[in-house]
Amino acid sequence: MVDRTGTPLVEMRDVSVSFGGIKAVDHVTVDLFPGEVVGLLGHNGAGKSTLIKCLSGAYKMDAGEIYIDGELVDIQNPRDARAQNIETIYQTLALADNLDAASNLFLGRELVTPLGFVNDAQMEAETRKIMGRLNSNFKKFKDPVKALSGGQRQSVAIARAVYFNARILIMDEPTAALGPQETQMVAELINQLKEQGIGIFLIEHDVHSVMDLCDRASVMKNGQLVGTVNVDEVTDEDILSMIILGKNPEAATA
Amino acid sequence: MVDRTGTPLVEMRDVSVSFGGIKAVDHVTVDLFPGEVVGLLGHNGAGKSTLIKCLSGAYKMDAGEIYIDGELVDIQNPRDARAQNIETIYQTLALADNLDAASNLFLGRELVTPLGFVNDAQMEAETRKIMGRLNSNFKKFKDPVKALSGGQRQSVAIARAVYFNARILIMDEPTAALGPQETQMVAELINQLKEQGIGIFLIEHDVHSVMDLCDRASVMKNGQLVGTVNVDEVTDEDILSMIILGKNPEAATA
Amino acid sequence: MADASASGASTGRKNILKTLEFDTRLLGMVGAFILVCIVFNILTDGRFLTPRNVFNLTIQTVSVAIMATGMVFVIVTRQIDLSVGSLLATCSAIMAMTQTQILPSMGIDYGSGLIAPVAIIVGLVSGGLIGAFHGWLVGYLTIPAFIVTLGGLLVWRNVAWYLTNGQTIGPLDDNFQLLGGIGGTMGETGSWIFGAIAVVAAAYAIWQARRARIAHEFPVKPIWAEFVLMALSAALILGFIATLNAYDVPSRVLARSFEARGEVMPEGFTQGYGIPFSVLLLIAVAVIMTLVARRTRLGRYIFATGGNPDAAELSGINTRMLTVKVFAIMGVLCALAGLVASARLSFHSNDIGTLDELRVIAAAVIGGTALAGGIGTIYGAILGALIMQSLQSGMAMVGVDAPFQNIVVGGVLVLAVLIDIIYRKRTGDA
Amino acid sequence: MADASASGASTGRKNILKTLEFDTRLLGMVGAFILVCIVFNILTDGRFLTPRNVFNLTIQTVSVAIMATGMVFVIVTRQIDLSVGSLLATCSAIMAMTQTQILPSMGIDYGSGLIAPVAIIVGLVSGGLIGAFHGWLVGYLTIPAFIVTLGGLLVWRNVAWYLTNGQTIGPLDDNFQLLGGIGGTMGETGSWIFGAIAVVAAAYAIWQARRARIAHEFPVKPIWAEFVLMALSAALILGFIATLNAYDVPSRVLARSFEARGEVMPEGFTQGYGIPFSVLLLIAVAVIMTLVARRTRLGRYIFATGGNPDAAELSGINTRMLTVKVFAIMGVLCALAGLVASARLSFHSNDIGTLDELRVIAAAVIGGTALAGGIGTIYGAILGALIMQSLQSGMAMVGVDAPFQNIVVGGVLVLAVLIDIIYRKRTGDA
Amino acid sequence: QTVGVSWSNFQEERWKTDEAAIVGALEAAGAEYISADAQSSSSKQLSDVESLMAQGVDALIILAQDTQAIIPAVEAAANEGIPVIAYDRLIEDDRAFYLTFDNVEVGRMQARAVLEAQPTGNYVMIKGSPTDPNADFLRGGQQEVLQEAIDAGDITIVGEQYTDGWVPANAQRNMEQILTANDNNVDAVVASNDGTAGGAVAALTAQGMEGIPVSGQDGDHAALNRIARGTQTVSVWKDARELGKRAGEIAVELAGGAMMGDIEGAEEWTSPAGTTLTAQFLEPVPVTAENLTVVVDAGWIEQDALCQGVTDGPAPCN
Ligand SMILES: Nc1ncnc2c1ncn2[C@@H]1O[C@H](COP(=O)(O)OP(=O)(O)OP(=O)(O)O)[C@@H](O)[C@H]1O
Ligand SMILES: Nc1ncnc2c1ncn2[C@@H]1O[C@H](COP(=O)(O)OP(=O)(O)OP(=O)(O)O)[C@@H](O)[C@H]1O
Ligand SMILES: O[C@@H]1[C@@H](O)[C@H](O)OC[C@H]1O
Ligand SMILES: [Mg+2]
Ligand SMILES: [Mg+2]
Repeated sequence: MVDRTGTPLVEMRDVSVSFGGIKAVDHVTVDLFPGEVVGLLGHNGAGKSTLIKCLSGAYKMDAGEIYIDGELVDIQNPRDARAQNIETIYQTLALADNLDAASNLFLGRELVTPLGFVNDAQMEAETRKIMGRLNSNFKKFKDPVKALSGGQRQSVAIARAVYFNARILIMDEPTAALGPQETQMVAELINQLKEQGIGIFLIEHDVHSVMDLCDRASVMKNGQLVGTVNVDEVTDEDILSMIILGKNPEAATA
Repeated sequence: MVDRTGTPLVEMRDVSVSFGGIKAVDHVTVDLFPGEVVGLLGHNGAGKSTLIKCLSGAYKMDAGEIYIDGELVDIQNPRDARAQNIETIYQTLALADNLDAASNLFLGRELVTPLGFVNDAQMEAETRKIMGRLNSNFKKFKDPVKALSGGQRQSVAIARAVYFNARILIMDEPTAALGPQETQMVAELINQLKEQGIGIFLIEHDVHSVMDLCDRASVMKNGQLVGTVNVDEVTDEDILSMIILGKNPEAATA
Repeated sequence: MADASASGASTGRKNILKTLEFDTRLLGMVGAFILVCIVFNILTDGRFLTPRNVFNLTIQTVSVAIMATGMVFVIVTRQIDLSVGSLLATCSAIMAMTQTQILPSMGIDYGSGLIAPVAIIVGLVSGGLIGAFHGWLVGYLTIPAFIVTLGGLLVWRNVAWYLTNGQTIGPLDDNFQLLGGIGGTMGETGSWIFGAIAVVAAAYAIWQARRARIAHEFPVKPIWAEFVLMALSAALILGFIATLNAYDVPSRVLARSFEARGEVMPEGFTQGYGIPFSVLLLIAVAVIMTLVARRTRLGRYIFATGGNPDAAELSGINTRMLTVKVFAIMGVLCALAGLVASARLSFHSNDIGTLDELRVIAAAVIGGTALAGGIGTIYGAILGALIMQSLQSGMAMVGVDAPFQNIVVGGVLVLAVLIDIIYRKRTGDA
Repeated sequence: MADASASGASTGRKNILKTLEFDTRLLGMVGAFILVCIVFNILTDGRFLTPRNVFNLTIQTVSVAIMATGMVFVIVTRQIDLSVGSLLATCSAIMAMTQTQILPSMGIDYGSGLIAPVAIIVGLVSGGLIGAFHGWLVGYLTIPAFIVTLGGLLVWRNVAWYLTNGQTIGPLDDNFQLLGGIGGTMGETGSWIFGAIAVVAAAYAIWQARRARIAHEFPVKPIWAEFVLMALSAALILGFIATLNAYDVPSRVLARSFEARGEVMPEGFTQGYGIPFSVLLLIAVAVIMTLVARRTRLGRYIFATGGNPDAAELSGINTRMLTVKVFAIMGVLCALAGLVASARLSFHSNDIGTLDELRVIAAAVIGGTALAGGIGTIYGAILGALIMQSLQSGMAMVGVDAPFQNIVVGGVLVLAVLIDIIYRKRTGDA
Repeated sequence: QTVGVSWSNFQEERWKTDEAAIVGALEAAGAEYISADAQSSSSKQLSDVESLMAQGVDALIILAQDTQAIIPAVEAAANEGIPVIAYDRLIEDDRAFYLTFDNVEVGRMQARAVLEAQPTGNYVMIKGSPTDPNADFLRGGQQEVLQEAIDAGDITIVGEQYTDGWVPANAQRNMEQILTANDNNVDAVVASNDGTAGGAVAALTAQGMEGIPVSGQDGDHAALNRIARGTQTVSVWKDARELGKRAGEIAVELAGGAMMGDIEGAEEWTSPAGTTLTAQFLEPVPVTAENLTVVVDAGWIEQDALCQGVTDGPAPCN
């Protein structure tokens, strides 16, 4: 069981974001404790990606605050988020198509030789190691990622987020394009990271996976938070009805 | 039960495709009968997308033949495929980001007024109808699809493929980004189309969905065909082991 | 984009614009343009905004503006055309040679009514063919457009030189010269009639659009908004015509034309120019190109290809053929621009169109066309051409040192675009 | 891309190249270049490929090639710089004024050894600052680079005019002129020493790369392949130097230098030029820029930004600051190019660098830099500059009319790129 | 009174001097000066003239980019009764007053000076911009003088190139290639102005051939310095101050209502194309080592600038 007595690792309070007058995220509050996996669920366009992009620095909030370890932080851009040890797997993957897997994995944090030159050989070696844990069929280390299959690209994006020792990990539908075996490997990875005390926001449509992997689940509908539940206190159907009907099973709000 | 006594609707024989010397698809043969859903499975990078892109005209085969209704056809480009009534939902969605949903849906087949001008109002009306069947939350008819969420974009791509009365439908991971309700609606749609006698190639990683929706399943590994099975003659585990180990359950080859 | 620009603050003023469903994207640019005009007007003691100078500005803008509309298509499909100035020269040379050498040598003499139309047709066809050839090299042989049209820039400028043996050719046929600007205008009455027709057409278009929306049960804006829109467009059209009509033909020219008819000019007689035919041509080009862009398949495919070339190809669009068409249109427009430019000079000169490629591309880009493709409007490009021209002509009126004029033009150009960008960021129209 | 180009047929020849892990992308371009050279050599009765003309070609190429390397970075990040020719003029004017007016007025007299270095540093700093300013306008104010640098094109050309009051400035300082080309060369011995160092360095680099791969247990190519590569690069380097050394200093020049030393030239005495300092400068720029592109974070970020600007930004790269850096590098290189160009002329003239923007962009594009961003190589751009220059110089040697020259240059340009494209399609290196 | 000047471009060194002289003359007469730079485009020049007219000028001075394409501008001016002066370059319209140094004559002077210094041998012709009609006028004048020697077989033209945009760097490259193609067997260079001469001399210097006869025109300071150093033979000096001053004066007179024929020094002149104009021609002066002092005496250049780096040169640098 996750210990939720201390200060939360992350708290997003009353966050709102709108695009051209339409509220994509509407006064949403979520939190995350160390070693916890919080699932974010909701219909398509509910505002999940927009919400977490505020935490990762990709969007600026119109209103709301973000606390990390109880301290108010100001995240203006992805560099600020990285400085807070936040890593993100974006739904769009955000890979530079013309670079190879290793260059993408280390983008912005290249390993360098003592002379300050990038150390491609070492980066490739590290990439081979981590990819071995995620996708054993992966061989295409020399090709630009444009030449990879959808799932292979996703593996690269996952590897990039987990390689650096983040404290907070955001995963936006990380297994959408993965095969069954690869999905399994990611699930194992999530459990390992959890044990290391890392906090994870996991956006995921598959309710089974959410029940398996998450400690709590926050459900959004039309930009608003429907509610947050402890997954072991609710059933699949409860969560489904939260997603579809936007109805909160009164019994079990976390 | 699908009637598989006549000539198949589609037969891809001995297809090979290689990229820079590496075989992405290696002498693969698959077929599809009217009213049938054939699942294509395999690990990431197995060659599924590459295989079906030969049928949709996006890639040219290095070797192999395609028969439609028993006749050898020559598909050189996407226009040839459309002429054969083949519609495709690409894994990458293939949307023009700067156009709105209606323009994307009708791209290449715009509705026109008697004077030959594009009839935007009517196209929008039709789009509203079909989107109502796929994604009831969808409201963003005026925005360029760039401003849509991942799942909303996928809904548009699906709508585009099913709106025009195809005889052959190729769906490359159509529900990867969809929420549970939207996924359910697509499943229902597939069953309806099936009843209308349309043949569907469905690429899908979720073995449960494959068992639910498909009549047969063809599994690929490293570019080669592992085998094709009738889904009601095998178990989930059989298929999983075909995917992961590349082992054909001898009992049940279709 | 990781654009952190989601400002939802909507002011009251913006809401009125919203209700009118105004295309607010170019308001910043229009604002910058108005600012430029006002500043110049002050600097020139009110001489910048006289009917005369407005008239000058419009005819000076025509040639570049015509090409800029075609450049929008080229850039929207993610291509570029550096050869427009040279192609203009070749088409102009062809038209000039046709009317001064070829037709006369075939027995069609100087002064014949056939000369202008034949020369124009020959020019347009040549422009279209050369453009299509560029398009074929780009679309089918997949040579980058930059290279193809850079080659074209070198080749066609010098083909023009050879066609005319390096000589200035002219004077050109009188009818041909009618399209040059001040030499051919509609007169006051003609211009008012044209204005009335335009006002009715605009009102009808607005009404039709409303009816179509109602027919499909889409939301429509309040009826007063429609009327405000109609009134606004009528005011713009008629104001423009009134200005052009207010520019009087110089009395010597009038006196001469009375003399030619053997009459004597009545004391105090004046007559306004009205709309020049070349401006009429530009209006026609603008309307047709806008229709193509917005209401035809071709236009839809151009934008789709610019947005995502792969998606367009996968949607069954023949993007190669599309490239040929886009460059062919560009070629025809270069020929039209060459017609206007040489008619205005009343000669074909060797250097005609020099550096126009930069002006034309700049006009499109100032008008909001994105070099990355997929975005652009015809009226924006025309507005861009107008801004460039106003800067250049205005500076010539202010009377500072010539090299300094260029420095200011360069600086203000950047500033005008910056104003537009800031405006769009504010309103979130980015 | 819906590119239907998956031809897997691999011939024997190609396999050897594969084994050598040759960068085959530019072989088509090299082939086109060799073809151009051979044709000109025939047309000029063997004069084109003499050491003398090879020497000419290299020094004629330097100025544009230096800027082209910077333009690769600019274009790779999806920007464009139209101001390079004007910026070159401003930097050249600044350097000329510094050495002929400012320094002498500060008491540092004509002939002082300080003049050249100070003037050069002032020029480089100015170029860097102006470039950085462009970059700031593009990166931070988000004005399209096309507009910013079009403004720059107008502004800086005329700023240069003002700086020199419209006058030709010169003759320039003697040491400064050493970088102009033929006036400053390394001599035969110096060149051989340089060549030897280069050969050793190349061999060392190849060996180091192999060791790194072995250290990480990656597959390596057979040892004979490494030696073949080393031998090839040695042959290229030494061949080039032998050619430059084979161009003898004209006896008049030698006789004069003996005279100056109060000696008499021995009968039959000859002396080769060797590598000009300007070419040495280009080599240094090429090596440094290649290192930056391939082995530094800056280079990695430039390519990442070009491949996917959003991804780069999301990866924590400060893409705005990156834009400033890229334009600042471009500015410094313009100053270097201005140094070479004015030193070569031995004076600063008003129109120095006119139209260089086109040449520089063309060199980069011919060399395989994609205007869509993300792709490009430094050596490709230099090769592109060399091809352009060979065409122009070759035509001037053949002695045809300037207009016809331009037609041929335009046509061959397109053809050369076509050959390259066909070659790459064949080998599937697309 | 306001006088508008439309310049074709500003890149050659001389125009700065022309402008100063015009401004000086106008100031002296109490008139105002406004101007525009057509950046070598005849279309822009037409627009420029229209702008100047809209500004209310009383007289126009036009340095025409194109002799004919500028006619509509003259026409428009005539319609408003505004006098036009064709400055330095011909305008084929009898309503314009033609004030110039005779360009064909300039070409003749260039060739004459070179021919005198080098009566036999291999000649190279470095021409002006292919789009500037003056380039061909100059070339025509040069040919007139050289024709006899060519017919007699005394001289041979071994290379001839236009110089795109009069740009010295282009002239330099062309000269290098011609030298290479002829194995340096070149004895004299007829270059059409001082900028191109500078390019040619740079190419010659590289081959140790500086000192062979080279011509130019405009009296650019750098060129006069070359004459002092002995690397250029002649610069046909068109005293731009004189031309500019006259232009300013005539403009004020015409604006004041004077008839073109009444202008002092005006004459009837028929162009090669057959247009009869009122014209005034100023005398160009070929400046060579022999008469180098004239430019200093005239205050055109400081002796320091003229003699920079020269010791033991011709007067006044000795
Ligand atoms: N355009 C391309 N260029 C080079 N290699 C490619 C290209 N497209 C695909 N490949 C390679 O071909 C192989 C098959 O890719 P494909 O996309 O068909 O896989 P897939 O089975 O669809 O995988 P996924 O489940 O991840 O979508 C992969 O190894 C991939 O890297
Ligand atoms: N850049 C943008 N500009 C305008 N609207 C946007 C933009 N990004 C997202 N939206 C809108 O905001 C809403 C929320 O989008 P978001 O991507 O957060 O949804 P989501 O919950 O992640 O959906 P999915 O499950 O489909 O990924 C949607 O209606 C979408 O259309
Ligand atoms: O004086 C010259 C002028 O006559 C010519 O037209 O342009 C070049 C100048 O050097
Ligand atoms: Mg999302
Ligand atoms: Mg796939």
